[in-house]
Amino acid sequence: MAVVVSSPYLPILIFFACGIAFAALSVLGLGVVGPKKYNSAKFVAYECGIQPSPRADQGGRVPVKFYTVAMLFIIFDIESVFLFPFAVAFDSLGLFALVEMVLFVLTVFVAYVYVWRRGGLDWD
Amino acid sequence: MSLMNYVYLAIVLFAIGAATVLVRRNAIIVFMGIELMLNAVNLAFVTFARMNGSLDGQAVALFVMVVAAAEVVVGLAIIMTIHRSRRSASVDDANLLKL
Amino acid sequence: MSLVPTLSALSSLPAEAGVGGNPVADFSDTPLWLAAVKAVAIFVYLMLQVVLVIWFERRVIGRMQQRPGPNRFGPWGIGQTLADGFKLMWKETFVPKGADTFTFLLAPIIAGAVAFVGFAIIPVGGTVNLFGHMTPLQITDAPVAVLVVLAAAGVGAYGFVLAGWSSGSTYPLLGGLRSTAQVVSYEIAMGLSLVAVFLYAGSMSTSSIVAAQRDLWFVIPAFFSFAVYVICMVGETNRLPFDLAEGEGELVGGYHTEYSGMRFAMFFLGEYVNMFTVSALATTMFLGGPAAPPGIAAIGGGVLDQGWWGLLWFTIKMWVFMWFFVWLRGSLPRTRYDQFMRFGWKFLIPATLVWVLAVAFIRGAQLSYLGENTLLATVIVVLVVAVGALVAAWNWDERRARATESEPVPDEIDPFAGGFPVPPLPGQQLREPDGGVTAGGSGSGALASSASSTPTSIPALGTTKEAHRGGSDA
Amino acid sequence: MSPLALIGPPSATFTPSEVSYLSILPMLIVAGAALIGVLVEAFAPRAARFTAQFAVAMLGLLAAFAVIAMRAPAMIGVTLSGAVVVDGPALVFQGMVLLMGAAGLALMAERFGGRGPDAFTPSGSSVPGSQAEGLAERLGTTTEVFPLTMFALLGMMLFPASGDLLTMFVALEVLSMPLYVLTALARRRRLLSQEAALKYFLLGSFSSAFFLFGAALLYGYAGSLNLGEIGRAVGTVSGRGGLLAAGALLLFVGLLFKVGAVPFHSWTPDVYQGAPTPVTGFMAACTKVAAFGALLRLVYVGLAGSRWDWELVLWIVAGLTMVVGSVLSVSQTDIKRLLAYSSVAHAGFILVGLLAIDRAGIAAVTFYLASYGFATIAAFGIVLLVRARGSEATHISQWAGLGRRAPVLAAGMGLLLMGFAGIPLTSGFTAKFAVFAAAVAHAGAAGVVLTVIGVLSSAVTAYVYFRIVVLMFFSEPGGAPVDVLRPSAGGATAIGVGLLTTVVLGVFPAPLLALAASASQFLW
Repeated sequence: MAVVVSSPYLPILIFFACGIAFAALSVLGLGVVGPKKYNSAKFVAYECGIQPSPRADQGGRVPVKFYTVAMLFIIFDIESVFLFPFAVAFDSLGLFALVEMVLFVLTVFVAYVYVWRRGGLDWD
Repeated sequence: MSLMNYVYLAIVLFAIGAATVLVRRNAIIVFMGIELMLNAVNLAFVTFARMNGSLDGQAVALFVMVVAAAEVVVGLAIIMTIHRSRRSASVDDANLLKL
Repeated sequence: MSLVPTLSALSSLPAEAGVGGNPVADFSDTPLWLAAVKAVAIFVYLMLQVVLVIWFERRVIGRMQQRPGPNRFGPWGIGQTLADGFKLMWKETFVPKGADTFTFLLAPIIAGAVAFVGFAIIPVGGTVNLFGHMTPLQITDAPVAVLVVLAAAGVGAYGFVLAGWSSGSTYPLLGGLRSTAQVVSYEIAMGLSLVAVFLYAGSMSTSSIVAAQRDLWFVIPAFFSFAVYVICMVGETNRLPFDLAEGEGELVGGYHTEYSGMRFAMFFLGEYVNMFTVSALATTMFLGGPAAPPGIAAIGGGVLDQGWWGLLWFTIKMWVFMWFFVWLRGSLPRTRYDQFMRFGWKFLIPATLVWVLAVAFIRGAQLSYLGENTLLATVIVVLVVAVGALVAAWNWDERRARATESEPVPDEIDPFAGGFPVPPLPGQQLREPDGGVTAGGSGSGALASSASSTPTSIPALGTTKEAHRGGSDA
Repeated sequence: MSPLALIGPPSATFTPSEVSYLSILPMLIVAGAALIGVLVEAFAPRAARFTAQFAVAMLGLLAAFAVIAMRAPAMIGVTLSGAVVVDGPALVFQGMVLLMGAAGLALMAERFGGRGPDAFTPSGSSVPGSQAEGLAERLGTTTEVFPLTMFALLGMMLFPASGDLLTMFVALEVLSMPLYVLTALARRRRLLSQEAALKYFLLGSFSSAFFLFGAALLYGYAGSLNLGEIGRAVGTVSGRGGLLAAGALLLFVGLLFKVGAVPFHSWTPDVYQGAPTPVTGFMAACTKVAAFGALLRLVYVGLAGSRWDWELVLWIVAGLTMVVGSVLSVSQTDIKRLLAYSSVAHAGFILVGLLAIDRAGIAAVTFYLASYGFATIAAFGIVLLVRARGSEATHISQWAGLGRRAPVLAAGMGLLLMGFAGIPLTSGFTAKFAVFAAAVAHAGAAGVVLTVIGVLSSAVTAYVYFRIVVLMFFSEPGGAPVDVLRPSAGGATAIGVGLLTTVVLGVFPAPLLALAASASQFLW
């Protein structure tokens, strides 16, 4: 009998390999098919001629708002990491786990309210 | 293919992380080294959970991930304030407090 | 469909979908080579649909704007996408001077390849006989299948930020950061909205969720999650009205400004494949996946519901979502970035969290955590949730009303108050510009001084030039 | 065995762990106060924010201490299925952490007439001297300090009461992270403070990674995270001895770092000097109490059986800590740095007490921590009051002739320094005597050697302290004018309590010794 699929994640790998093969072939392989006419203007960054202000490659000045959003994302992502197993196993968990999860969500909500009031969520 | 090989891999990763922390100068790279060490410990926990047949190790791995995330938030905030007030995140420059 | 069965179905949802969350679809009779064949088949199925949807979108948008849309290449212009593809292939591709070459090339690969992964766990049809093996029309299923999709969406954000950062210039950098912040913010709401589905299905594996929806699609009990998910779907794939990253008016090309040829095509393709993946997940989670619509499923004892028929229903449902995407693009203007982020953070996330708690209590009532009489407990909890929602909506509306009517509309305005001539609202009188006549004052002052005495006449062109020169001398 | 079998269906009926709410009531009160503090910070109007925060924090701490003081015997017990063990030592340590936390909080709340806490900057993340900082200064009170301290105290209360290594690690992180942030919030010399926070953070998380790896190895060895089970498995499990020794040593790395023992003490002087002074006092006292509580529980419950593996290493560490702590404090010119090195030396003395693996050792360590904790908070409180041109006068030369200008303050500082030195009739002497007696009685030859090293190094520290006393009383005041601020009621009580304990525990130590001895029985 042929090898039965041992782990459920192997086909995902095969499917992902198809995707990567297709993407890599077109980006690297077909990328060289096009014509090659050198022209210095082409290689200048797209800035309508002016020098790009924050030199992005030397770590240009990035507004701090993106850092705050990244941190808030981490906090709420962690919250959903705990909500998923709770939701899946909800049938066998009793009222105790329900109350515990409500307290957990309320604690994170306190942090959320604090960030909201201190203006962490406002975009200028 | 005994499971101890995973533990040896975890030890090697832990050593690499510790070396990164001790050798590198940029605070963010040092911080990445610490994260690598925490992930190595995660691997060790999950391997021991598998060897003992209990699920405690995986619960601990979940907690370690949460703690690592909280550490990222606090750590990057401190490294950012240092970077903004000194224009450099290098750990060597932080030498005002001396023996 | 009378109300009573729905209500009773609502109060005793089948929880035997998959004991302990393990997948229902059995892959025991699926050798590895068959799994590979299925993978390639679904890959081709997806690629064909992408080519079709690009043409479909341009045609439909054209028709919506009273123009024919592409109709040159092939009947009704159906070959247009192939023509675009070949054109892009033969365009010159280069790496700009300031770019970091390795990441510059890696970003499109990530954007293109990771968009596919989400489709691997989607049940596309029922169990069929392929080359003598009874196997479900699904590449694979795992106890935590939906997490694979969320993880792939997370890694997809890397494609944007690496493209933006590695292009070496300002527009892509800001475009990349903006689109990543957008994708990241709406990913939380998407993750939380799926929690309600897991609560009802009791499992994360897609086949169990589809099995759990056999007699009631989750779009009814988890309607709010469905609404939030659809909004996040549009936000996640950077589609209009939320395509703020590559909005032409704002950031030129956004993160893929510096890309050309097949690399640009990869981002373009990644976006459309992502559209298919998120709508496939929506179909699986909320519309019963390959299950036939209730009416048709009842014909002939469900004969139209097994095997290959599932593929038809699944494709139809997915294309309903595609139509919705195109319809949105044809009709809605682009939102402002801060409005969009504020809506994501200040409404979607708290509302979804409250909704998850509400669903948890409703499910708790059904599983007799809140007392033996489950039907009564469910009704009470649903009523409490409904009243809470109404009060919140009323309070929010109240605050908005108070906010807008607070500034009274002045009945008389000075047209030059802001320095530029402002036309009066209907019913408003104009009055003498109180800026006074000052020679050689600030720019607006100079403009006012050159205006003739009657306030309402617009200064003649000649005098403006003279004022302009006057302004520049001051 | 395919991975699916391991996950398998969760047990049909999930049995929630039994929780005896009375045992964890103090921690719940402190956690509640911290959360309310966050809400107050978000919603209270700026004018009323300071008083509201101070009231919420103080009430929380005193209510928690009241519960412990009144209902201690009924709280004894293992709860949360082994995760939290509230027994004699845990209650005593929690009580000490609460009292010292209240004293530290009183010092942090010192306003010296300003609108917000004087020692803390209103906007921590702004660039020093920038326009944003000026704007925040004008806006006035930001009092995140109080909820941060309450969260740190929550971690410190859980640390000595944690029954398994996971709870201990979570408590270690909950206690450390607010301290990293607090260290970065000094109002004056902000570059030093930010740098101290960076060092404390990087080294702190580095050492907690070691702690975690040790926990992983012990889990591998004993098959369970519970300290009791590890203790039982120490003798029985054979074949994986290597894991036990390595795990134990790595665990000690994490905890010894927190305590500031020698090979891991490099952060202590920098952080104590850079951090705002009240935070330094709070850290020096409460963190040491919590860390020694956890170290005691780990040594006595978990690893007592395998003493031969790690005992020698701890002896060497204790000796080195005492020697390095005292010798390096001789050449210090900054008062906060000097107190930092003296705190390293004191950690060495406490380690000696800990190494007498016996109930007497626990009692001695408890007594020493009580006397040292209150005294060090009072010492840093006094350092807070001495000002030159607005900022703290920490250079030794600026303290010259202080006896003439502020006799009461100088006398208080003198008394505290004598307490640190261990002069008879002060709490330091009885503490050192108890610790050395326990070491000699129960730690055999090593105990005697350590006691000799201990006496010699405390002689060296005595010289350092007397030099300061001489400087304060018998030398001419230096050039720059030094003025002394009047502390508010809270600050004065905090310093008064420190002075009181130094005297009372020196003259009349019997009741606390008896309490420490009676409450030194660990529960499994």
